[in-house]
Amino acid sequence: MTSTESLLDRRQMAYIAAQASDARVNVELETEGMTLNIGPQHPATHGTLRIIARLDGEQVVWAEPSCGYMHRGYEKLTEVRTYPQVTALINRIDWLGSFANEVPFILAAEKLMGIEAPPRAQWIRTILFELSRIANVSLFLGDLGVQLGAVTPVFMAFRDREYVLNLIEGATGGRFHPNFDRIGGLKDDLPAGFIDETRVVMKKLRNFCDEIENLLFGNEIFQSRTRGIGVIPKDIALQYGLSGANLRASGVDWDLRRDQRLPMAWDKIDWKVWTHPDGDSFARCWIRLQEVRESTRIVDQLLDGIPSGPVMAKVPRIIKVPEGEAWVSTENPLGEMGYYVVSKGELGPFRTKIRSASFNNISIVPWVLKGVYVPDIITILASLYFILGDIDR
Amino acid sequence: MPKLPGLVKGLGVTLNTLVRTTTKGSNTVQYPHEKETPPIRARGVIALREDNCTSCMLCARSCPDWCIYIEGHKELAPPRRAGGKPRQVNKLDRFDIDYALCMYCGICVEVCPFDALFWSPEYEYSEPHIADLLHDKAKLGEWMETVPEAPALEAGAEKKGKK
Amino acid sequence: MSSDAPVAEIPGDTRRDRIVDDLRVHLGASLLDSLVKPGDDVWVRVEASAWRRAGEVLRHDMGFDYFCFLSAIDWLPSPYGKGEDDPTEPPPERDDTIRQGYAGGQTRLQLLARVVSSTDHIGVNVKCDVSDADPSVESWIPVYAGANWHERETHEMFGIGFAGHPDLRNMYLPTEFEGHPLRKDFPLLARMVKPWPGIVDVEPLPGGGDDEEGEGE
Amino acid sequence: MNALLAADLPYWAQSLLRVLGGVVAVLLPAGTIVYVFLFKMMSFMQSRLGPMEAGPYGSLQLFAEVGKWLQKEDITPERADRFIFKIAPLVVLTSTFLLVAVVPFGPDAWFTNFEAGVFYMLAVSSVSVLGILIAGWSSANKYSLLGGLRAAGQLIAYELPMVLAVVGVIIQAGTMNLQEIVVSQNAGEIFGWNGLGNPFLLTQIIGFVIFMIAVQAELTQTPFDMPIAESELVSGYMTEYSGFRFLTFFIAEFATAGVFSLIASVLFLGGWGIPFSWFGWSGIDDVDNWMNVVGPLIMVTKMLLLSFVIMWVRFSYPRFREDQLQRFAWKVLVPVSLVNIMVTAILKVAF
Repeated sequence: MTSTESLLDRRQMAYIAAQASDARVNVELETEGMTLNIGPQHPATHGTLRIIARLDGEQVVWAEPSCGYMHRGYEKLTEVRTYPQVTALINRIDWLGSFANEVPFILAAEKLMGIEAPPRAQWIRTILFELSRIANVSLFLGDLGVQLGAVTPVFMAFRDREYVLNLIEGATGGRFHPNFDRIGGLKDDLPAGFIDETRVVMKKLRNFCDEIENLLFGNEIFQSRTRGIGVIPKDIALQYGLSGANLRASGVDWDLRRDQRLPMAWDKIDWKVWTHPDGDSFARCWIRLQEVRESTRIVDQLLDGIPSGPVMAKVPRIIKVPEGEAWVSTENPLGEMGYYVVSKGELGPFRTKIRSASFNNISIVPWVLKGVYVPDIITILASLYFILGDIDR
Repeated sequence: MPKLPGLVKGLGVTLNTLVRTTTKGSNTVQYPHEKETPPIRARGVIALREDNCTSCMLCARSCPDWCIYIEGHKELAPPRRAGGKPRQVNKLDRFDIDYALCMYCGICVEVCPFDALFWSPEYEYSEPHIADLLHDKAKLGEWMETVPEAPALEAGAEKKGKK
Repeated sequence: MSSDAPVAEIPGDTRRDRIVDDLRVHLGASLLDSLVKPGDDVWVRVEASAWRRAGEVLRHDMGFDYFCFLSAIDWLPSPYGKGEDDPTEPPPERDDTIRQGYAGGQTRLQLLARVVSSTDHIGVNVKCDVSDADPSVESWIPVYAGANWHERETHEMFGIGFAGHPDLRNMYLPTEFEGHPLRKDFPLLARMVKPWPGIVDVEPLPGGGDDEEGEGE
Repeated sequence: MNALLAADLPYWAQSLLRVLGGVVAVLLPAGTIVYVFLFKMMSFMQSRLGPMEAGPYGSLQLFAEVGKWLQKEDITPERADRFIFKIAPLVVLTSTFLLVAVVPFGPDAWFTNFEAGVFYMLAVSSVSVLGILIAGWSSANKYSLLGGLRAAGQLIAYELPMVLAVVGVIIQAGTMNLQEIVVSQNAGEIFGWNGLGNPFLLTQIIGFVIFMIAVQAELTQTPFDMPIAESELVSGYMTEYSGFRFLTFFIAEFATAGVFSLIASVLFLGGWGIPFSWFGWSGIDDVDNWMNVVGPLIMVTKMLLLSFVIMWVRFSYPRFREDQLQRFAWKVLVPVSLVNIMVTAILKVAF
């Protein structure tokens, strides 16, 4: 641990020194600054994020993301909706990993009601959760290529994500917005044939990961573009509340799937949390690649051990959640996603604070973009991985 | 094994895909000419079995988007048993779903206590005019033909699937 | 660098009780109230004047180095309900007594922040009353740099000021937007512009009849 | 072509034929590359089929695209330097036409055949830089400006390795005339064995690789497409162009790819020729007349082969960063090509 930490420090020191020397050269040259407005409509922002950057030549002096182009006011909307309606709504926060959005909210409501889903429901939830992680992050891996100029990976990602979406659609009825999770369990059981199909798809996904690794991660150009770019040290990452792969890439061994007790099936199987000491863009991307692989393994193990039984606990037909407050967060594809639910014993929540991963992840952008070059803005944004719906909510 | 440079490996991946696509065919579906069958549970369009609807308003009230419009009136129906009193039943006058607003959450289908609403995987009903996306009860009734049987459940499931 | 550590045993109440005790030692009377749910979570409420001090203590002295979120709660019950009233009728009577949640409170607006320790993964929910007259506290940015955007959002949505925040511009809404949307007395216009389709009921039989409704078959 | 037709055609007709030939020689490779590689091969590499609706297997897609572009409005940004903005794509395209002028397609099938062919080729290929630079500048758009500046920096940096890579060939052939370079390759022999002629690919493999890398950079194709860089600069210097003018850039891009492939095949792969020993020819004067028909076909085959490589690399790699590219050009390519020249010169003198 200590050796890697000192390694980390050396890397950071070298990085900072390089930035400082560049800055000094620019002071000597006395060039005039320019403001570049990246977005809101820009191919690199997958969504409508706008980044205002003061440039000196091609070097960023100051950058500030400006979000809100996709603000939908979910926290306000949840206040006028009942619990089942909120589930349908929060599907749309991180639209690439929708099922994973439902789980923490449902868990929070279940916590307030003091009930727990039956084991079979927990296992199926975990399977679908990991499937949505795979669907989400595999698209990230493809998109990463596009951001760096390689057009092919994104098509491979879309090709193989399709299989996962088909699985999710087959089980839940919705490709993007499953709305399958219910307080007390699941809407329905899995359709016949799901397990065998999933096994085949998981093999395909592992193959996809190998392809991406060969095509992109092993590529020397890719490595030279991402290594040492956008280094985020551990304590800065924690201060800004980075989570998920972004945090683990900075060397923090923390995965909410492992490190908290949730009524889910993760603790019943054998899997591994990946971390990387570097904290640069490459580390973040690499962690995500490994996590997709790990997720396919998790799903495989879960398929082996689904217990039989009901998928719905005994809950009243009209759900009223008792008064109280609950916080539940899970390790979503983008990072920690949590809901702080305040209930007043009514049909719907009194207030829901949605703590989405991307909001925190992207709030570090002004810090991390200082001193980088314009092409690195794109690399860093891509590696931080955000989804606009998840920032603006 | 000597390590191949990543640049060469990358070229190998694309060439491999090229060969696979030319020999084994592509992964895309030429949509208007060939169509994929959506899964049985796919939430394509909502079908209405009018006979079952009692205009109880549950679906309209639980719709998060407020996109279901129901109007109905009460009328007298002939008694069920001979010599009984005439029954008072709800007659459905209007049942509209505005698919321009609908977000396909399926809550209405779930809450319906009388099995009047069903999901159909049919998806080809886009319209050039947004107003045409308001399906009235006749059109919703037509979708009933496309509603499939509920799928069999995976091993270990306890109850039979409802719909 | 990766580890296969088994699921860590979450320490029980003693650990969480100790958090409250430690905080009381550091903050003294500024710690107004607390609630520990064994094996679940901790809530503490501090005085507005001690808001930043609480952050410093939590981060520097107690090891809560991970900033999770910062937001606020408006405890006023919504004067508009769920927007499902019939616009033709007079609005129904609504209970407008303010009842605060865990760890109590005196004011309508309450700040809520959560910080977590990255080593033992235990979090603390910190609450703080902010007065209606002058809803303002000291910014947490010097303590947790990540509080920046969260404070901007809270300022925009609840109108709570943060002294020492460098840039309280609106994040989501236009600069000239008036009002604070997440306050309960801010109407949700989407639910006002058209009446709820659920208001309509089945028209009764002409002439009326008190028979029970027909059972569905 | 000149010698073939000079006898019975007046000068104006010759000139007309040359212009038409040039247009064909530019548009044909462009069209082929776009259809075969950009539409089809790229799609296959991405497990899809590419255009399928316009014509059988989408073969008329190209015409559909051209038709679509021609219909589009020709937008000039309000603050653009109008004249320069409008002329820029034509400058780029002109450079392509000038390039194709020296490429020999057969023993008599050439547009011009002059002694300093290689020199001329290297000179006019840099004209496109001017077009790109003024396009980037005159668009009055920051992205375009950045793209134009990047393009200028990059094209100048890669001009040098390209020149130096060709010098090896010139030393070996002993001439700067492209026609004679072709002949010297096909009439040559490898240690007394003349079954393959002596394509300079074998002796100048380093030069060939450097030349192809420089071509890739010159064409601003991935991994050197920073001037375009859709994901950062939103197509760089082309951002503000629409309709016909964008089409011109587009044609120029792919036509230049084709023409550079032709030039590379002339310099390194033996051009239009087949090893002369197969038919017992000893020099250009012995070559049969039918080579004027077969030669262009051979050229097209080689062009497709080389542009396949260019496109293959383009679809597989991510892009460099501008400073990495400059470092690569000046610290790797230039020294390596200088060493290559030195070794070639020494060996030339030695043998």
